[in-house]
Amino acid sequence: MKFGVLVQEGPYHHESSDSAYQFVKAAMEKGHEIVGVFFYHDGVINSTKLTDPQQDDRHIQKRWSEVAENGVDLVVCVAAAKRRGINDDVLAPGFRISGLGQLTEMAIKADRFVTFGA
Amino acid sequence: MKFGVLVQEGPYHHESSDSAYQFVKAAMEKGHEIVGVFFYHDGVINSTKLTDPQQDDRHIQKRWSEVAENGVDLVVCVAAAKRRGINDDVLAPGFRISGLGQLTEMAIKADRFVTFGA
Amino acid sequence: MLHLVNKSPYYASSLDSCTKFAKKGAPILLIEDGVYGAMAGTSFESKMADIVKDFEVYALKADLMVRGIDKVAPGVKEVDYAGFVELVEQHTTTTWS
Amino acid sequence: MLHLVNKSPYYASSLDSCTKFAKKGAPILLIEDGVYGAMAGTSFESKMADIVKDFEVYALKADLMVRGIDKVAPGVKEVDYAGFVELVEQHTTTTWS
Amino acid sequence: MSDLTKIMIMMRKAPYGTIYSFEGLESVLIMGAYEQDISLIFVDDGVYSIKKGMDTTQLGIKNFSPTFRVLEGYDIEKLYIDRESMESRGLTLDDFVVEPEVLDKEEITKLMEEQDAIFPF
Amino acid sequence: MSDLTKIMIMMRKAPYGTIYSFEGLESVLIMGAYEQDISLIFVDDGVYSIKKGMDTTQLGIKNFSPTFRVLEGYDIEKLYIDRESMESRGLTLDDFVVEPEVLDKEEITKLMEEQDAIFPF
Repeated sequence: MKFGVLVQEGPYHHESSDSAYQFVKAAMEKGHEIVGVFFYHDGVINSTKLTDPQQDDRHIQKRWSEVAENGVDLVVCVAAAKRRGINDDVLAPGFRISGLGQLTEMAIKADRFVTFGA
Repeated sequence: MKFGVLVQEGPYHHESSDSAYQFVKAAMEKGHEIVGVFFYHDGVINSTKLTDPQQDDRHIQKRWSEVAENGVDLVVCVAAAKRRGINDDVLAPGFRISGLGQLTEMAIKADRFVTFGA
Repeated sequence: MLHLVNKSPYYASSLDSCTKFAKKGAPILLIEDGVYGAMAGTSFESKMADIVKDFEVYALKADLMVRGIDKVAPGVKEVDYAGFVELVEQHTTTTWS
Repeated sequence: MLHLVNKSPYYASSLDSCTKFAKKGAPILLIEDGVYGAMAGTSFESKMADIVKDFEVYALKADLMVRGIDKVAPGVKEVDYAGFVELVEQHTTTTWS
Repeated sequence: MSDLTKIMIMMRKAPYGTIYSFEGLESVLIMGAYEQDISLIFVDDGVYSIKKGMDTTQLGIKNFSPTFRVLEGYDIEKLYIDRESMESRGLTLDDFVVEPEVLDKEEITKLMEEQDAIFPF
Repeated sequence: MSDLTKIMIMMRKAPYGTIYSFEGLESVLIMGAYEQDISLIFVDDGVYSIKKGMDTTQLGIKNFSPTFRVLEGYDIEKLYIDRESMESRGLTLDDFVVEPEVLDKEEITKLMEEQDAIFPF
């Protein structure tokens, strides 16, 4: 099936981006297609390449960039991003900044949409 | 009196940085000394100069930078900042990144400490 | 001690925790979404009526205004940011979120 | 429809809202801090006993483990992420946070 | 027309305290342009989002009440509100900047079950 | 010694769902070095922070239980827990990685009133 995913919270601060990542990984392992992951609200903070967590913790941004390498579209809401100081200068590999229309298009394409947050 | 302030939430996402700003402004107008504002957890996101809100909304980062121009120490927790992609490259004027010892020192210096968040 | 509460009582248990631990007679200042607990004419008003018997309850005027709340429940006092500062002058402070 | 709940029932009213609007018999999956509602031997267990009568309640195994919860209340089923995906295959999904 | 995607935006969070409802509103305005079957429902503290009389000048925060008022022009004509959430908060239809249809919880359950996707804000 | 600053860290939030208690713990470890009068109390969902048996390997999240265990070595010897928060969640002292002193709410009220500053996490 085709799954869409919405991430509403920032990394480390809130578990929802971990949950979304684990869900996406499990869905892909079962052969589902991820039509996209949309990062909204504080979720946009997942996309900064300046993220520098402790050595003994997971690297949430890199996890997402690896998901993108497997062909998943990672879309960061431009309006939410601008308010929070995220722009192309700090955007990590695999993410792209775009408008809310992308969320609508994902919802139209997907058979299922799962929201993580808020 | 000497006041210390703790901000635990990100700008726009949560009202607590607005509340902290209004409180600091009102306290200074009454002649109190602000020994420092400590930005912790998602509060560190207040400090990025890449913040670019809508034209018809307030500019939270610039508000804080103006507070700093009036002699207030704005301290961003380094551990919380690194996890969230905040470093000296994106730090707005008036903020400085430092350790949690600064929070303790503010607590020792201040007659009152007020927490905004979580 | 002054107690700040910033969550809606319909959503979170923050105000319950506050009233559990606050000293009888202590000031409680409702800010941000906490001011929804101060609105008049709601299902929460009877609970607020009990709270104002045990505590001095304040609601931050700016937060009432931004939410379009023009009438507060009996016994709740409105304060502006200057009044907020005065409460902090008089008391050490903690926050329930 | 599958309902995700990610907040502790001691803190937020999310699970109450979920059970108010979910169709009787619908699956509810507790994730993140939502799994505290599934823990055995708590003051919430009697409320969970009522919820499992009306709904199929699941708790996400990984979130139980990370919190050190080794026993869930009667009637609550544990699922792993593969089971989470299967529930989503079977149902459209919404989240109560 | 039965192949339109049915999308429900469910506003559950109070405005201003957190930004979910305001940013959620931005998404609704965009979705309106896609000619799908979009509905917007207010439940729990989300009912406060459409309260009349918001005065944001003192805090200098953007007032998003006017944006809700333009929803009807954006092809979002299905506006609903949960009766119990509204009444328990002491609100009536006169208190709102828009006029949603008041639904009982059973009607909301039915409406939710018909959706292809629900976005909670 | 009466001019020591009395600082209380109050952990109220559940761990992992949000980071408050973990980052709060980082601040406690630093405060211990300043030789002030520091106390750490667990109330509400904060009592879950010191639960035994956390296994974070599957999620790959840093496990902060071991950090709580070292608190005693950091000059933070005043550990307290709210009896009602603990008992209502079905927990006993055997469930925790540290051994806090169990207080009734009246004792907590009194302790709070003695503080110069309280940081809630």
